[in-house]
Amino acid sequence: MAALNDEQIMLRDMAREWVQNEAPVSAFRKVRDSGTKLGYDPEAYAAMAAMGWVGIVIPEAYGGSDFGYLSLGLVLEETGRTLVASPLASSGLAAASALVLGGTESQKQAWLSGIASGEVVAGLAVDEGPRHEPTKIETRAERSQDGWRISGTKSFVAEGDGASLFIVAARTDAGVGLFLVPGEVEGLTRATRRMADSRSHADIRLAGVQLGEEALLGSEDGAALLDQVLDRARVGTAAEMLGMAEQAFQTTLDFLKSRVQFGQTLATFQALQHRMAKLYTDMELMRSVVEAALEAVDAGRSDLPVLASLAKATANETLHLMSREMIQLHGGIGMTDEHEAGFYIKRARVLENMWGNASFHRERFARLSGF
Amino acid sequence: MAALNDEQIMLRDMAREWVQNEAPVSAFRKVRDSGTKLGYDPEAYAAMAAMGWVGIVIPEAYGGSDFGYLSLGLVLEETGRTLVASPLASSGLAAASALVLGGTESQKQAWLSGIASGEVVAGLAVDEGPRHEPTKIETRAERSQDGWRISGTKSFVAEGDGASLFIVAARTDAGVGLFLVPGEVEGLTRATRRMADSRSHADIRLAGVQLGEEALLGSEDGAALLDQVLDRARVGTAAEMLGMAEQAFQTTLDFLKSRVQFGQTLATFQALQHRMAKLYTDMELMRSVVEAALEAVDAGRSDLPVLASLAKATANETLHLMSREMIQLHGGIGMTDEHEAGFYIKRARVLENMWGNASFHRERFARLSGF
Amino acid sequence: MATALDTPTEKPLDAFREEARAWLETNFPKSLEGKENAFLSIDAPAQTSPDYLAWKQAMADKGWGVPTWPKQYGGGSLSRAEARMLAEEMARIGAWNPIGGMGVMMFGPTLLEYGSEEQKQRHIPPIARGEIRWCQGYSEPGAGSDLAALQTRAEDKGDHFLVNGQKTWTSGGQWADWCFALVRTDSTRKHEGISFLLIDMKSPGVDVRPIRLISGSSPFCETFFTDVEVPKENLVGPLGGGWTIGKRLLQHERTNLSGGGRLAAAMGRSLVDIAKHYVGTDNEGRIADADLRQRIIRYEMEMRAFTMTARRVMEEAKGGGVSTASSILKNVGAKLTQERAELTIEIMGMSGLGWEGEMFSESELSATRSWLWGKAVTIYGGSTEIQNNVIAKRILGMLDHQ
Amino acid sequence: MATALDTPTEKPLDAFREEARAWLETNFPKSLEGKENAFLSIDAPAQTSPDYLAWKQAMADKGWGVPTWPKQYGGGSLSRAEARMLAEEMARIGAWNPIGGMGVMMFGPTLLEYGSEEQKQRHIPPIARGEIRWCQGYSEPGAGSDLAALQTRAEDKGDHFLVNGQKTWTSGGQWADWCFALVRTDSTRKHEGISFLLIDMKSPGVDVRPIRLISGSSPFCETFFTDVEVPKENLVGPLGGGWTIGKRLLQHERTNLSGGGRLAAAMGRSLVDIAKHYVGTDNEGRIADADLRQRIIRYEMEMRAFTMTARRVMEEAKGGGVSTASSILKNVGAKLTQERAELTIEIMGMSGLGWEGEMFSESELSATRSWLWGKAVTIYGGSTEIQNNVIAKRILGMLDHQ
Repeated sequence: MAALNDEQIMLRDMAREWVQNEAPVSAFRKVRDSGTKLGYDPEAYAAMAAMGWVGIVIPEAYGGSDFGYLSLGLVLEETGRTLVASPLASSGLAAASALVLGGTESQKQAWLSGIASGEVVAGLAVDEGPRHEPTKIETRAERSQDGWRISGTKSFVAEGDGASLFIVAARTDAGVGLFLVPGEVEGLTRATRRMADSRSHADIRLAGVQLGEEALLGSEDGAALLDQVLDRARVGTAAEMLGMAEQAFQTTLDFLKSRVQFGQTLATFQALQHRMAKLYTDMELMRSVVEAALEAVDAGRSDLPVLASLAKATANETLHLMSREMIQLHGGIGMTDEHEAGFYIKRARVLENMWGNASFHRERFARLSGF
Repeated sequence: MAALNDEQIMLRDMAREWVQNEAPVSAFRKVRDSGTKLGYDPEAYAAMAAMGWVGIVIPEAYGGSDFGYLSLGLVLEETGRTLVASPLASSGLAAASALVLGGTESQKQAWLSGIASGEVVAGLAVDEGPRHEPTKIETRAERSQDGWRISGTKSFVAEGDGASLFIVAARTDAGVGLFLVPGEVEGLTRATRRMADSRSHADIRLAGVQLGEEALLGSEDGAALLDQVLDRARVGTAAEMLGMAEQAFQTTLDFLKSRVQFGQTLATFQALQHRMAKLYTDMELMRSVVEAALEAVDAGRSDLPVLASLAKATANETLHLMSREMIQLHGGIGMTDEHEAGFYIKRARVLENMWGNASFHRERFARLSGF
Repeated sequence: MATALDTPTEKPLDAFREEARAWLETNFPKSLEGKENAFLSIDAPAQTSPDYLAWKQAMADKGWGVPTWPKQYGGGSLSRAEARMLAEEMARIGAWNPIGGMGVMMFGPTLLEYGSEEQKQRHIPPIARGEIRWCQGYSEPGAGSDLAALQTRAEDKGDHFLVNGQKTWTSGGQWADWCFALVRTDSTRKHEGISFLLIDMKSPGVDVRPIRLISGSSPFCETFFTDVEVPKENLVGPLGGGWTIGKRLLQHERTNLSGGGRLAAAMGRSLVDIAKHYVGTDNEGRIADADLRQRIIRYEMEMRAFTMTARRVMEEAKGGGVSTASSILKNVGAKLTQERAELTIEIMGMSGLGWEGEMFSESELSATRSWLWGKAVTIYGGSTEIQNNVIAKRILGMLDHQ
Repeated sequence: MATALDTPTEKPLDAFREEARAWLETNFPKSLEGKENAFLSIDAPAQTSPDYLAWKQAMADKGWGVPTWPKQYGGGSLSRAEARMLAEEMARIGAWNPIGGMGVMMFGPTLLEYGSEEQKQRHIPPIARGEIRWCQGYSEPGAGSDLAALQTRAEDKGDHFLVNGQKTWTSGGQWADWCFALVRTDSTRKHEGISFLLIDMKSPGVDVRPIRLISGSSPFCETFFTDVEVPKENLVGPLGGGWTIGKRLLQHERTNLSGGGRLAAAMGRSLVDIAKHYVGTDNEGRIADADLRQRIIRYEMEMRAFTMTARRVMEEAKGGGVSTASSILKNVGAKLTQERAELTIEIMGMSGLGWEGEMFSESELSATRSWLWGKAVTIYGGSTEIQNNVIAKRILGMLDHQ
């Protein structure tokens, strides 16, 4: 555990308590079984916003607390444990980061306090296919007389069904820029993708969407801004995955300690002990890289890209293995929908894909490291 | 075990018996401790030749038995078990294959019976650096009035110290050709490489070596012949590695059954049982691919290149792991020179490099398979 | 990619091969070409198309659904060599065996070995004709891998047994006509207290509840037995002899399951093709993602090694029967099935995680479901861990008493 | 490659840092820059160059060889923060600590905790000055990982113990002055029958035979004790209390060994540089062998994760002492050490398997030897298997009594 200050410890404890009491895995099951397209329980999200979690990386001037990314990571870790379904990562982390990093005063004023309060749900719309490829953006943003005209399709946008604001990456004459696109603007249509994790994902079609000058976030050549935003999203996702892996491990460990086979609890079988020891070791390493990346964001370190790729690649590998072992070590019961193991593996694979899979980040790590 | 005919079963049983009685690991230790540059015991090799092993792939007309590659593989597997030090693979397999496949009648007559009888020891000289790169040949063979003039340096030639004939790959105007270069010809010098496996390896320097017309084996554009020879060498090496892996496994299994720790034999610890089960499984797969490749040579299958790369890559991976586990599972005793575990891992790494490491063969497998 | 050793080398067309070829050409409906559902017998209710029914009828009349079983029980009485030729000829034209399921794969061979003449005459022919579906009553909630800890009781009531208890993981229980079950007839002894009993699923007191899996499907059930009366004639083998028979049946299961990896490979496009489609290739024709490509190479190599091993084991076990290598094949086949499924959804990216709806192609949705369903293959039929125990103890002799 | 979190962020130069910097500049001989032998204390006899001796003398006088030990026993009495600054300043100029070995790493801290005042006064100062070398008398031929099965007897003879038995894996036994040993003083009880004894290696009856390793070197010995008389004052802690003390010492060992991976990385060139040299790069600057490159990437990533974890554990264990994470660090560090060595020789190809002679460069020969020697790191100091038992049982509580 990184060295936390008192406020961070309080925040984490509060998050842990709320999650365990108010949003256990059964809460996620309820959301799923309700069949909602929204993918989360608005009341729960309102409660999270009321506790200040959605504004953690937003400056106080715009209704946030400016507690930093390590703090937000602590909360995401806790909500990850029980698979809390909410737009916290999309809206409170990814989209908020884009506005904080690239927004003008008036853009910040227009959107940030709504995001912090939970009234605005924002989503980051970058990819245009099933794989994360931020260099392959074909959506066009063309200057029109009174602003911008945007055309293209964004795929698998998280919270795409419920978001009232999209941060859209589009190609400009100068490179790639980020644009603020309200969810209800004319020419924007959504197509829901019902996915294995039962959360909201949608393709967003922009058919010549007409926006004003103030839609552009940062400069027309915003590739650097996009990178910064993506790295924050990656690190936040890794924090959520850390919580998931830890809970998956704990649930499995508890099961092994309680299940009796051949007159022994499973926990006493040495082959299983060594597998659990290996998983536990992997998770210690995972925690280190995730916390280091979160701290790197707060410290403004210039090597954040390397650390973010290290964190996301490691999180992917570890949660991948952990989610497989969770099912295998539970045996038959883990195969049933009645058990939660399936929830973890389904969500795990979605997050593994989000903002770059392990191959993507290993390649990026190596290139950034000069080999 | 592949379906063997009666002669093959007899051959294998004879090899097994001779190896266990006449050439156990202690015989290799004796060769090593003698400090010989030759790297093997000439008397033992003479015995092997007398039993007909060196002529197994050589036609009867030239003093061999023409029993085929599966048969030779069976012998190499048995000699691999106890690390028998001999030029069988270099001379009786690699070099003999080159002559059988590419030689003219007079070339065969000149050399093959000597190889079969063990009087001639031949080596295949292809690589020019520490990695196997048969496409990177810079040794030049130029036409001179009365034949060929060859210049260049070959590295890490197995049996390079004792060989009386080298099959040398050299660049011609038409491509790459193979040349028969007697060991004692003028302009040829040898520099011993003392390596971890205590066998003979040497760099061979050819300083304008002058040879007659009859030195060329096959055509001046002999890349296809070279490939065929190399694939045979690869498959034979894989067979030797199969034997090594099996003996390493057996020795380790016997140790685990005899060693008592915490009042139990190590063999009863489940974590070790599962590791041994995994190794045993790996070795069953290894046996299948090695035998399939040997049979493919005998059957003249056109997909031999794919099967040879599959066999060598698999042999590399499996023996690599097995040789590590042999030391680890033996604990301290396996770290001592007194024990044989060190012999296996040292020889394993040399053979892993010989005729292409796992990376080389995985890449080749994929390219040949069209991806 | 060529399948090398998988393709039989050309053989002389002997008389039987000619007969088989001609018969198949006449009887196999072209409309069914390649339409086999690999998980047919447990994953879904029976097919009912006219072509399917006609094909099944033809195969049943010929006895070729169970080609090596004796003719007197409705089999084909073919030699193993002939059966293989038949399989080759079927594969050649995309034909497939419409008669399968647990009755054919597991229960039939076991009953042929241990059943009374009367039992064989009654139960084997309907299996051979594909008329009766059997399910397996082995696992119980409290006894997972430790099968012998089972608690379902069968009390001796003179002319019948009275069965009470609960089974779980009854594959296809909701569609099955009969159940072969391990029941406890003596609670004082663990293994020797177990008997092998045949239970009519339509008997009063049998209640079946499908179990929903993480893949969304429900191929298994919980089966409850409440005061179910089972005639004494339905006991196979001696009272208390069920463990031996039950284990033998599991060996048949394992031998069949070990084909899993191969099965997976046979289903749908090759991984390489999927990768080329979703990821693309570089200017040298290599799959563009180098990291992914390395893992595909390893998968393809191991798959080849597995196929070769399965063939080798089959050839070595000449005289028929069950090889000791079945545990190895089960583990490797199961691992490869899962590996392939994980690679497939990874290659497809977010598209490989679709659950339903028209935003995903059929093959994408099926990739998701197969991936999840495939998590079972290292658990059922003796988990990977149990097989490793078997390898270590039975094959390698890593026991305490040395 | 930048080492990111390994490089300390800039801190204000406080008084101590300035003092250390100035002192080091005056006292550290430039000729010794970077010449540290990581395995110095056990792998070879002591160095004897004048510069080395002067440097050692200076450090001994200052007490900085054991910076956090109390001044009264020859240490530096530095705080942990100061000791860290000192280490940083040394690293900055390529300086290194000439005082090390088992006395510093393991025995000293243990004696400081469990020794009598008299024992500390006698034994700690020579360790602090690097004058006395200690070796470890723990392992025995019949007791590998099961240390408590040890048989070397120490009989109570009134004013002395009479020691008989055989130890093995005595690190640096041939160069050691003293041995700290676990001996059996009561054969009726397993753990409670063990005592912790200090034995002068020059005592009559002590016989040492170097063990030749697969790497060709002999850093360990077999040590035979035949009627060796050991004064009673050399017993540390109570009679029969040796197991507790011995285990504590092993924790120190593990904590030190866990730095192994880091150590390996500090030795010689980076893997990436070696690969670029031997394998070359493609036109995008990537290591040319794609398969190898993927494995180097994974190694580099895990190495970074390991370094970060070691740092995190150190920071969390604020108050000093031994962390429960030591088993984890030991295992990962050892694995990475071996991984790096295997990758190194793979990259070098045949050149990475040289044994001797001028056909190989120094760094190639050293790669071979380090690779082989490195096979020990997952065995000694509590094997990987033992550490996994410790993690499962002590940290995860996977015990029977739940």
